[in-house]
Amino acid sequence: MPELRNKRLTLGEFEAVRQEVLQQWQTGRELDLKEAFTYHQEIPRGKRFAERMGVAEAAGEVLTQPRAGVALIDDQIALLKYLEEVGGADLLPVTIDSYTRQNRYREAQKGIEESIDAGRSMLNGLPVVNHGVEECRRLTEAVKRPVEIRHGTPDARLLAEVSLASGFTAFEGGGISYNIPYAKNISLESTIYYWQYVDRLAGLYEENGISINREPFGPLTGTLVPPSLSNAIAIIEALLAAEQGVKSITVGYGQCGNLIQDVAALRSLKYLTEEYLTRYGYKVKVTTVFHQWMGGFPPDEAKAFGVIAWGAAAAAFAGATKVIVKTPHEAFGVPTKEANADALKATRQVLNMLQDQKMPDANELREEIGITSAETRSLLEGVESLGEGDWALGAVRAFAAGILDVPFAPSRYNRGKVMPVRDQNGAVRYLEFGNLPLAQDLKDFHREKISERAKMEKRPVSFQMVIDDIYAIGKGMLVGKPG
Amino acid sequence: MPELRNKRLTLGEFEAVRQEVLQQWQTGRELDLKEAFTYHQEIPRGKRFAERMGVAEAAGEVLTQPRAGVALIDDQIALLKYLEEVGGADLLPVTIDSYTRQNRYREAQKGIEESIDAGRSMLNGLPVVNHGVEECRRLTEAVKRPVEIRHGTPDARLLAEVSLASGFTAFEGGGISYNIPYAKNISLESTIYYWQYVDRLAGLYEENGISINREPFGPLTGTLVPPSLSNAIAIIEALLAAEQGVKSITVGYGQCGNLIQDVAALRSLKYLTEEYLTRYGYKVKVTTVFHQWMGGFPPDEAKAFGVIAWGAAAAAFAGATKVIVKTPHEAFGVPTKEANADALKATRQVLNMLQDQKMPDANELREEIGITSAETRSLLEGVESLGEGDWALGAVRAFAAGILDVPFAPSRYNRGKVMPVRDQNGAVRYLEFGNLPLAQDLKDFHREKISERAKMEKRPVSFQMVIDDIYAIGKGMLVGKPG
Amino acid sequence: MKVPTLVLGVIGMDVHAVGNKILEYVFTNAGFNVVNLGVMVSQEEFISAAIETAADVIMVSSLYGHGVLDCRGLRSKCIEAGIGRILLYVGGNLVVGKASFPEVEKVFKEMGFDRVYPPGTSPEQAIVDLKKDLGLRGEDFHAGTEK
Amino acid sequence: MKVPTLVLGVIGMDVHAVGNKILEYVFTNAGFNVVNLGVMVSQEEFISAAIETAADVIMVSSLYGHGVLDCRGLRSKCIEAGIGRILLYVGGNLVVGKASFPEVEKVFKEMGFDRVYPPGTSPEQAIVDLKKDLGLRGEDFHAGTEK
Ligand code: B12
Ligand code: B12
Repeated sequence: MPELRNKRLTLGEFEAVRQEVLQQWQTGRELDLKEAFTYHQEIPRGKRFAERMGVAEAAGEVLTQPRAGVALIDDQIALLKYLEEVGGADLLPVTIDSYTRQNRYREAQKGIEESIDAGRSMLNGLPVVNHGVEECRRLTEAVKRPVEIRHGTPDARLLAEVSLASGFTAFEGGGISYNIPYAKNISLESTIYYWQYVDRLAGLYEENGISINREPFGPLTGTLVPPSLSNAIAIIEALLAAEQGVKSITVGYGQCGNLIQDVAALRSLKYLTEEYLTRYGYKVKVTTVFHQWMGGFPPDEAKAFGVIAWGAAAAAFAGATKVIVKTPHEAFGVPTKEANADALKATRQVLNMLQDQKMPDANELREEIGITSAETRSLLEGVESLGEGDWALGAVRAFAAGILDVPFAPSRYNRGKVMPVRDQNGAVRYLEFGNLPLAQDLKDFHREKISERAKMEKRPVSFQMVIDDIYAIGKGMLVGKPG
Repeated sequence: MPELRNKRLTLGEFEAVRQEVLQQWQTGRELDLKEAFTYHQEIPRGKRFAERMGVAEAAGEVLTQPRAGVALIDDQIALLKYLEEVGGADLLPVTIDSYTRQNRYREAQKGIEESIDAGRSMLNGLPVVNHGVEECRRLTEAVKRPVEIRHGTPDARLLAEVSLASGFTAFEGGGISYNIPYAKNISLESTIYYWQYVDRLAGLYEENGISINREPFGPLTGTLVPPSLSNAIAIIEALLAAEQGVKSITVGYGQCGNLIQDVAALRSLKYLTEEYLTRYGYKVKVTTVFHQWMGGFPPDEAKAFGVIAWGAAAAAFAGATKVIVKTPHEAFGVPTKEANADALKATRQVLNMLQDQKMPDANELREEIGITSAETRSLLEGVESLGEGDWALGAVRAFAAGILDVPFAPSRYNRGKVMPVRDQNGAVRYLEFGNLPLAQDLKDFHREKISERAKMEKRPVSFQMVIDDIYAIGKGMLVGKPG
Repeated sequence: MKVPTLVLGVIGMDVHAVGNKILEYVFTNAGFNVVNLGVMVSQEEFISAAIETAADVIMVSSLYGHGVLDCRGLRSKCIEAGIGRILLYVGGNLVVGKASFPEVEKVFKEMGFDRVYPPGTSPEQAIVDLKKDLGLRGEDFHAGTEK
Repeated sequence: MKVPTLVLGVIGMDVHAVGNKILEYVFTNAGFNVVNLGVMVSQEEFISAAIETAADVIMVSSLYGHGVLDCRGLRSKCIEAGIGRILLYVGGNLVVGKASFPEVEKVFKEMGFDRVYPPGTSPEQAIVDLKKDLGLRGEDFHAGTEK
């Protein structure tokens, strides 16, 4: 691996790596970029992800997108057809299984076989690499809406090659957001490098007139991640992608649950992403995605509907371009198609009822936008200066130094010193700052908010309070109350 | 019937009428007020409605209450136990069947018999009068939470007698709100007179140390009723009840769907009710109820969950003391106990997640509160002056003159000249004012709002737009779009 | 060609007025002669209005769940009154609770109704059926449904 | 009395770290000696950690749905490694999709697990079972679950 730099890969560098990547599994050998570009020309406009997002953004629509992945192609086709027809999903997903995510194509193959034998999916997603381009094109051709690959793959280079060649027009992930929450032992240096390849690949499509939508994974560990942290990471990944030639980026945010914080976070994310991209001279179409609550869900399906509908309301008020929809089966397992469609319909109902309503402009909202933005800027400045102006280097060094630090992440390249907790109103605040480079007044703000809660609950702030918060939504609350 | 006046009935007047009322059905003959007062002393405090509402109000809780009624007592007991245990309902209802509502006790009796034969409820509610005190006490004793009688009965005198004697501690309705939307041929003069009796009865309990909660029916026809209209009527009924000695009143409002309007309406309702009661020297504990959307529902159950959850969110932001919960079966028929419990759970989840969140204080909200309040005051002034200071007379004359006029009401004592329609943001506005005594600037406000929408939709304002709005929520929207 | 006359109303003790107002508006707009009795209409009122106006169809709404109890015997009363062959349509939320519609339809067909509609049926559906049952063709019957 | 040792980890390619961190905290607070291997733990790692620390129990988490594929053979590997009688607990979202728990339990019991827990089981439940299976009584085992 060459030394990491936030610089567009040359065609030579790209081609050299590509030869290796395509060897990783037999389906890679058949890939032909030129042929893929030609293939993409034939994709109807309504099925191109970037285009659909742009139209929605202009019209002020909020699009719905489920998660969905099963082991076999025909089952996946049936599933997606159901979700677009019955569920009315505006955008479709292919969720990738966990073996593919770790490049364990052999285990994925075993999963395919066991699924055929068992007559039901034994994998938690579709192993796209194993199925290969021809089979996957059958899928993208069978549905009416744009389809995105959603996964969690630290090294997604071969997956990206197979996916884009198959006619998928959007690809989730990034070198940080698909490492820190999704891996244990892989260095950030490697994953950022792998994702430069993915972004460069998308950039090549772009240069050949085919816009590929790229989406950094906003929610990270999905569990009480303070907005400024996930926003800073999303912005860095947007900058890294833009450098490789990506032109359509959807930055994401996972619902925390307090409406003002959620609206503030998404608005701040949008304008700071645009600001930073512009500052570095990138011309990119930025849209946003709001994830319904990504942490532990209530096992009761009716209660889960409550969480889902409230997520839809927050997405509408935040003005997201799309919302990723959870399901009433969330606490148990991969949902049935019916549960998935039901969640899409409940979400659509709320989005429609709110489509002509705005979050009133209030001081509290402006204040929260101000604070989230100030924090995000501080984090980004920390990264920039550590990287001596290079965002790739900066990101690697920032995680090593704890200047970026994601709560509850499994990666050993993450310090794990930052600890979040909810304040009295349910907004997620920093309880432990670790090494985050936040100014004293910002830190004081968080401490004050948290001590208000401690006072109200008549108990000291402790890890027990954090645990209570982690369990809270699953137990029907937002803030984890004592006792 | 003596001449109608808003004056407390004397004991003599009350007693004279009582003798007649108790004769209307055999179960009335066994009633003994003194015995009933003694019986009420034994009711545990946690099961007293007024008390529970007071506790909730003080603690800032939002309580949940379903609707539920079946023909037979044992089935009703099982239903209510399920709703409190599985659904977690804080407050329980007994919904009365439609024959009892029209004092057709003989048809109700037939309904009971047919239900026994059919093995399922052939009535849309519990015929409390037919079952009588002894049976109904079995019911109130079997459950753990306070129980209210919910109905729609223009002449509810016998029903009130049987209900209160049975240990029910709250009674919905009023001389206007249980006539105009619920009857066709009964004069307002009679129903206000009937309800003076009901309120006097509650007053007598109150004077004997037993607080009975009374609840004017806020939503009226449940269909696009502009807030100032329903609020004015609720306040008049509160004044009428207070005159008869009622001390615990819950004023109600049916969700319109625009969050700002809904929050504004409920807040305005609360403070104007208190203001008017105080102005006339009544000491009353005022609490509020927010009804989840009362108009036509989507047939799809998942979409219905969306409507329900959004209603819960609006109730939480409005700061209601309780919320009346719809069900996913709403569009079809009386719900199963499971559907009812599911709606309660979804509602509770949203209420809890919002319990520590407030609607931010914004100009738009203050403006809407200002407008709703100004309109309500204008209507009330109109009624007061027509009645020459007497609210009972004023109400009768106001409806005759169209100074009060409820959209879509079946009563021929209602002019039916007022027509509502949604504005561009989904707030319900006056399209036709009929004879409502609103100042020009208020009228202009509505006209402007509506013409904004017409412009956006590129079509003239017409009854078709109103029809589109009536169908809208059922079709998954809030504002009825053309085409 | 004579404009067909429809007698409209909500039967029994039922006060649901909103759908009834819409039906009146839409059927009138579609060119029918509509006699709307409003809510809380008894079987007798339906029949005498139908006789008085020489109506072609009686359109009964029942929303509140007591449809079976309220509609029973309407056809035989029509026969007794000498309008035994009048078309009887019924719609709304005909029974208590969420029920399987084919069963509900069967019950009402056995009671003598010609057309039975599930909850939330749009008036346009009824117009299509009316034209079929009354033998109306576009040319004869000028008002469209779109007016 | 010797403090019992638990080896904790999330098996296979599974990275769900949140529950694992809570289990470590709660079991430690309850007085157990906890050896937490974190996420993405292979069968071999579980077994060598158990041997190294002379553990009493191996507590496997699997959240992501591949539990059956990942856990198969763990008991026989334990036997081969000479710790055949070690207690094996497993919990999480063990299979893909919402499944009937008794069936899932049966599958894992047949694989040689002593205790199998449904989604969302609270750690306190496991502590009760641990005390039973390890023959601990309040007096012997001072740390409570409430600390
Ligand atoms: C947060 C989350 C994530 C985060 C995880 C971040 C991180 N690194 O930790 C992110 C977003 C990264 C993620 C990724 C994925 N996830 Co995930 N995730 C969740 C979610 C929402 C909450 C998990 C959680 O943290 N809960 C809170 C903790 C406290 O509870 P817990 O994990 O259940 O653990 C407790 C108990 O189960 C119990 N317990 C656990 N193990 C054991 C063992 C024993 C012996 C005992 C006694 C008790 C016990 O005690 C714990 C503490 O109380 C769950 C759904 C849910 N539960 O609501 C899905 C869920 C677990 N994820 C799922 C899936 C499929 C995935 C993905 C494959 C992506 C996808 N296809 O959507 C990837 C997996 C990547 C990988 N290789 O593992 C599925 C699993 C499906 C199934 N089993 O059928 C779930 C159930 C969601 C769903 N319904 O589809 N996920
Ligand atoms: C608004 C409403 C009320 C308002 C009515 C105000 C008024 N006076 O009009 C109020 C709040 C007062 C009310 C009261 C009651 N209601 Co109500 N109400 C509703 C609600 C929410 C909407 C009805 C409505 O206006 N829809 C909009 C219009 C446009 O649609 P529609 O009425 O369905 O009519 C259309 C079609 O059905 C069709 N149609 C109707 N008739 C016919 C006939 C023919 C021939 C054809 C072709 C078509 C057709 O065309 C119409 C126009 O598009 C419905 C549930 C729902 N649908 O979501 C419950 C509902 C009808 N009510 C119900 C009940 C039980 C009652 C009460 C008894 C109270 C209670 N127990 O909760 C009382 C009844 C009092 C009485 N004596 O009638 C039940 C009926 C239960 C059942 N059948 O099992 C329902 C279904 C709610 C429920 N799920 O419990 N209600």
